[in-house]
Amino acid sequence: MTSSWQQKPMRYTWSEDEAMSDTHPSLEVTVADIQMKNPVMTASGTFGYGSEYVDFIDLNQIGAIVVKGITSVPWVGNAMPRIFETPSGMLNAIGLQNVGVDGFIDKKLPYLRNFDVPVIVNICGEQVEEYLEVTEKLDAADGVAAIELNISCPNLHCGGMSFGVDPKLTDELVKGVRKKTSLPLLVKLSPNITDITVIARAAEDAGADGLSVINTALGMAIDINTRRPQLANITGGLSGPAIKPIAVRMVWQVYNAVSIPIIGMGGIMTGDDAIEFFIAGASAVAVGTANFVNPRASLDVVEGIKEYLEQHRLHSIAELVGSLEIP
Amino acid sequence: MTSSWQQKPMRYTWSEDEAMSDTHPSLEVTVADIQMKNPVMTASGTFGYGSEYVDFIDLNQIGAIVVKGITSVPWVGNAMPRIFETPSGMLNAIGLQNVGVDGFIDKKLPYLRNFDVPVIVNICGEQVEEYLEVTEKLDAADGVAAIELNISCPNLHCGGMSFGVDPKLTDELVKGVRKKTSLPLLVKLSPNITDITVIARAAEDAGADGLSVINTALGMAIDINTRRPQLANITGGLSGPAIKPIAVRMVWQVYNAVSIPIIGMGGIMTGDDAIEFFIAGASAVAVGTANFVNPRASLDVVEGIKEYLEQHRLHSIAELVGSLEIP
Amino acid sequence: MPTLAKKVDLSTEVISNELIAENHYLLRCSCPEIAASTLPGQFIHVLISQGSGLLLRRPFTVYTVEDDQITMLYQLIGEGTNVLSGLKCGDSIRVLGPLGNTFDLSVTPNPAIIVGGGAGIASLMLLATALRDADVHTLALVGSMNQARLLSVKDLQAIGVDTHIATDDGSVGHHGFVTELLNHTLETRDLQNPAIYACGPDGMLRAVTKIGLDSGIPTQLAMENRMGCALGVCLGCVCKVQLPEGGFEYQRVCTEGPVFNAKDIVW
Amino acid sequence: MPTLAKKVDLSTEVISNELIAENHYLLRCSCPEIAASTLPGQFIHVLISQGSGLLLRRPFTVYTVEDDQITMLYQLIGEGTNVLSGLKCGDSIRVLGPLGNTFDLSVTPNPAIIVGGGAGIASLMLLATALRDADVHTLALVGSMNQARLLSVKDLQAIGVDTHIATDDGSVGHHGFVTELLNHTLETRDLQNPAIYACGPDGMLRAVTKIGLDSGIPTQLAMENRMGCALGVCLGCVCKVQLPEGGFEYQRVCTEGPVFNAKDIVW
Ligand SMILES: Cc1cc2nc3c(=O)[nH]c(=O)nc-3n(C[C@H](O)[C@H](O)[C@H](O)COP(=O)(O)OP(=O)(O)OC[C@H]3O[C@@H](n4cnc5c(N)ncnc54)[C@H](O)[C@@H]3O)c2cc1C
Ligand SMILES: Cc1cc2nc3c(=O)[nH]c(=O)nc-3n(C[C@H](O)[C@H](O)[C@H](O)COP(=O)(O)OP(=O)(O)OC[C@H]3O[C@@H](n4cnc5c(N)ncnc54)[C@H](O)[C@@H]3O)c2cc1C
Ligand SMILES: Cc1cc2nc3c(=O)[nH]c(=O)nc-3n(C[C@H](O)[C@H](O)[C@H](O)COP(=O)(O)O)c2cc1C
Ligand SMILES: Cc1cc2nc3c(=O)[nH]c(=O)nc-3n(C[C@H](O)[C@H](O)[C@H](O)COP(=O)(O)O)c2cc1C
Ligand code: FES
Ligand code: FES
Repeated sequence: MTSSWQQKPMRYTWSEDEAMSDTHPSLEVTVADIQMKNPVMTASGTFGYGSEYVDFIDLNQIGAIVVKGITSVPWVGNAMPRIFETPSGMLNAIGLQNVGVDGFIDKKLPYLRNFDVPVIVNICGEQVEEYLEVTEKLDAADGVAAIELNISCPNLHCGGMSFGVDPKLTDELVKGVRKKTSLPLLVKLSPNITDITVIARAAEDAGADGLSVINTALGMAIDINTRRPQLANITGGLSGPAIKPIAVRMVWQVYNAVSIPIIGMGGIMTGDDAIEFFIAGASAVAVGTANFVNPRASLDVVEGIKEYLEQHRLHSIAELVGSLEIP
Repeated sequence: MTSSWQQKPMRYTWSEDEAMSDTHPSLEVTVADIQMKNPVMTASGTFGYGSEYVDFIDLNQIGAIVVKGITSVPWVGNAMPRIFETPSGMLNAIGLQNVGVDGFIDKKLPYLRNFDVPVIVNICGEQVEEYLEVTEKLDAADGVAAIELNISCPNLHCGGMSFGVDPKLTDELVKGVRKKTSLPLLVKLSPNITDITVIARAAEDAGADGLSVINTALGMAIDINTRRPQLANITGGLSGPAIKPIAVRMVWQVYNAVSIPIIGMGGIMTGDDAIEFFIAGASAVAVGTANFVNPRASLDVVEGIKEYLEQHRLHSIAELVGSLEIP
Repeated sequence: MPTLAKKVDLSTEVISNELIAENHYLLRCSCPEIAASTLPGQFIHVLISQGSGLLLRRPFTVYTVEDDQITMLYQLIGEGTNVLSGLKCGDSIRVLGPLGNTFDLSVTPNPAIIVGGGAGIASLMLLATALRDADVHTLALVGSMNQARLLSVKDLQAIGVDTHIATDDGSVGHHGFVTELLNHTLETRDLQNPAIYACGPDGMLRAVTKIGLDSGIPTQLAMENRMGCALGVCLGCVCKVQLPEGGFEYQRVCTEGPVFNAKDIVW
Repeated sequence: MPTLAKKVDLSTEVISNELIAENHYLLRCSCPEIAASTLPGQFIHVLISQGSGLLLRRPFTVYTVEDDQITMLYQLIGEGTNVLSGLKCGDSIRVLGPLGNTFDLSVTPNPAIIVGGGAGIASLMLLATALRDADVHTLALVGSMNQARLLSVKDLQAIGVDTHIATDDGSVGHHGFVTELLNHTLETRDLQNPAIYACGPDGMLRAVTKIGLDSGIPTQLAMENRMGCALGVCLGCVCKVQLPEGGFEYQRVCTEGPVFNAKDIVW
């Protein structure tokens, strides 16, 4: 499938465009100033650096690639075991194993520049300074479309999630990063919180251009034979269809609290799942764990969205965003 | 299965008891002063008032029956639809439809008094005063073994969950109820919170005898064809295996934060699931959504626990509680 | 109202599971206890696949009872019925039942008018059989989307019920709604003591209710709703019922229903 | 190291799925692309049932390749393999592969000593076949719990591999661990240029590693770990690997492995 975006001549006026899109809905969206052929991103940590999937999909057809969380220096990651399957979900405690920002810019980014797809870099750190350092380097690099600030990683002992549950820390961090870059800035929120709208508003007020909702839910599993945790890190992040109802609820709450766009994620396996997030208030979605089950998942979701739009005679995603009808 | 408790002559000394239990582990537990033949309760709202299950199980064989949430006056409940299935889970927004405390005492409690099983009454309200009124009436009634204070119902517009996410309100409510009764007092905690240990400690300090962990997680689902919420209440509580990893994590966190016993629940379908909760720190467990799938679920869980104890040559649940080994 | 039998939950094997009309299947299994005691309108709660992401059971009316066997006639709707339709002879399912109340036949109707829309007719087949057994004159009005999806006509005719058809596309029978057939029947025939028994989509049931109320004919509806427990404890399956003393309450389709008096339902 | 083939993800039908030893099954399916390019030690990632509560795929080594078909030999462990064992001819599964690296055969061993514990032998069968094809003298040491669970001995003998058995209960072959057989072989035979290739439980692999290191024999291990993606992106499947420059890093069993040099693994 090539998206209608690639075929649409620029001279079309609005009305011609409208007429046309009766049969060819436009999947194109611009979210937080990131122009995308379609509203489907890959979720950070579930798509590597893109190259791992080229046997299965044409990266040019994805809305945007969000790469694995990057830190100021390479991180070795947590001990094993790091993942565990749970009913309709999985726990992970990878511990942000990554090549570091320099390694990313030198070794990973050049490959991604070969494609015509926005690359969004997910960044993390234990201290504000680390986030700032990474941001400065990415701002200077060629081929970064946006930064996604991970303030919600459940697998870091300090930093990470602690930012994501404290509006003051969120404010400080987002303001700091905001000063270091003019790239679109997404802030990724944690579901492990009493009221997600407090952090959402703090991030918006501090200058975020968009919000990624949600990161994984903190969970735990135990091997009853050894009586040890199933993850070396004891707890880990729960992802997959199991958390979809929580994610949809949070997208809806955040949509009603802020006016910047939302990237919805959490358990999206199909186009229909994505539509639920749009109706709840997401302007784009990200596909995470589904990539592990089906390497073509992100494009299958694109296809499913397109079919839904066609069936329902909708012209664009915008008509769906936040369209929840409360009887 | 008849539990070993019923067969154990009282004259046995400790050492004889020990020797015997090599082959017959004791499932008997006393949790928050509630004496139970085994550590398996039914979760509030998933077992009605017991009578609904008598075609399938002998109520005398359950550890304790926790009845549907009771309020000061009868509640009509939420509009339909009230439930929706999600991957490995379900959403509910019943809205505490119940006969009210007087109706419960008059019409439901007499039936339950026919059985030799502790009856724990889950209570809820919108105002502190309502909780107090219900408590006073239950304290005076015959056949109530304990009160479970529901400060975590996600389906009430005011009251309910708002208590469960605010340590000051929790303190006020638990202290108030504590003064009205000498019955064992369990406080049921909400998972929809940043740090569950804050509320757990507040409840403990205010005089709770035990903690029920967890109530349902707030979720939402949307019908993509009508664009309406799948529940009339818009959001609802997520239960079932999907939330088990979150529940186990919270039991473990609470276990490390308080010294009163914990009743663990959230997605328990089998004896093995229950064992996970014991190892995480629960002294007893409750079986909820599983009752809908398998009307014998609670007794199947008892049976599974017994088999595990036998296989692992354990004499009692106590040996398991909080026995998580961190390598 | 007859007393209800003890409920059982048993594991059984699929005997056959066949496509009998476009999008509709008939599943047969052996359930002696349930076969022995099911009353018209009662249903079973079926655990399709244990340990799958599909957590809850699915409710279906018992379509027919033959010796130790029961059948259910079901429409493909979503994931549950999709998995169900893939079951083969020998595969196992768990069946909980018999559940719910039954039709009120305390006043013998003449004629009994059965109105089924789509798969709704499946909930009325045991009733038709009971009426035949009681020598009650019975008319059946069967509505469906088109001829390919038409259900139960032969089964009804086989037990001697005077059966009329309506299809949305006119491919067979009356071209239009089954409620139009009902109106037509009431207008053109001289009926002594008629009673209506209906099951089908909400829109149809509302229309039938209006016809029944307007013409003063006793009308019973077999209602549907999403079910959790099907045993009366989760309160998930309720419908809104008017109280004689005024006001309303939510009653459980699985316990107070599935059969309700049409005049009591608040839509 | 041979270059790796393009990976594919395809839906295919089970051709056969048989119990071949207590607790162990052999599943055969047609996967021309995978059959054409799988190297010894490589594995497939199998989606057992779509839309079930079992979210992730399950990894299995390709056991044999015959024309367009591949087989996998698997042990019943938990829910995934349990569901898998229920699949019948004609049921569909999705297969992603070929995945991972292969054994390093850059120096021709003489003899090649294959050491398999339990289902671990399944990961070494294609290697045995490749060695036979390359006329490498090969010994196989096969360990199992007991005779009933013994795997692959006939398959190995059928391709002319000199095969020795150890069982935990002595019901057949050497009474004891397969590592004792390995020690015995090294002590009693005069081996020119031996190399060890092992797969099995962690305890066995650690013992094999010690034997290999102590005796200076090049030793390769086929490692296992829980897998998410099997494509190198989730970093869930890592094992701890010593770096030449000191220190260690976590390497992915699905990408840098499953075959590792035993001397590099940090246990
Ligand atoms: C008392 C009763 C008797 C019924 N008898 C029959 C029958 O004889 N033949 C038949 O074809 N259908 C019958 N139904 C409807 C049948 O239960 C649903 O079509 C079926 O549950 C759909 O499941 P699904 O997984 O395919 O659909 P999905 O839409 O994927 O199901 C999602 C959830 O919604 C519920 N659901 C969806 N539609 C309905 C519905 N109409 N009623 C109740 N729950 C629903 C499912 O049970 C499930 O929990 C009956 C329903 C009730 C309540
Ligand atoms: C590269 C590789 C090749 C393998 N080849 C074979 C083979 O040829 N034959 C064979 O019998 N087994 C093989 N295994 C092991 C096999 O993958 C597991 O036995 C299987 O995944 C168990 O799944 P389950 O659902 O039955 O067990 P459960 O214990 O219920 O599974 C729970 C989770 O743990 C994972 N898991 C459990 N045991 C293992 C294990 N030993 N290795 C990796 N993941 C595990 C499962 O994949 C699942 O995600 C291989 C593993 C790897 C990594
Ligand atoms: C293995 C794994 C690794 C992840 N790594 C990151 C990460 O580095 N940074 C981040 O912000 N989120 C990370 N996530 C969270 C996902 O991006 C996503 O927010 C979450 O998994 C919910 O979506 P899903 O249910 O579709 O997977 C990771 C998730 C998984 C499963
Ligand atoms: C239909 C339904 C109704 C419930 N009603 C109540 C209630 O009245 N009071 C309460 O404290 N918890 C109620 N709960 C929550 C359960 O008691 C339990 O805490 C939760 O469902 C998690 O356990 P489970 O996953 O085993 O169901 C209800 C749950 C369900 C599914
Ligand atoms: S389905 Fe639970 S009360 Fe009816
Ligand atoms: S399984 Fe995901 S990196 Fe190996």
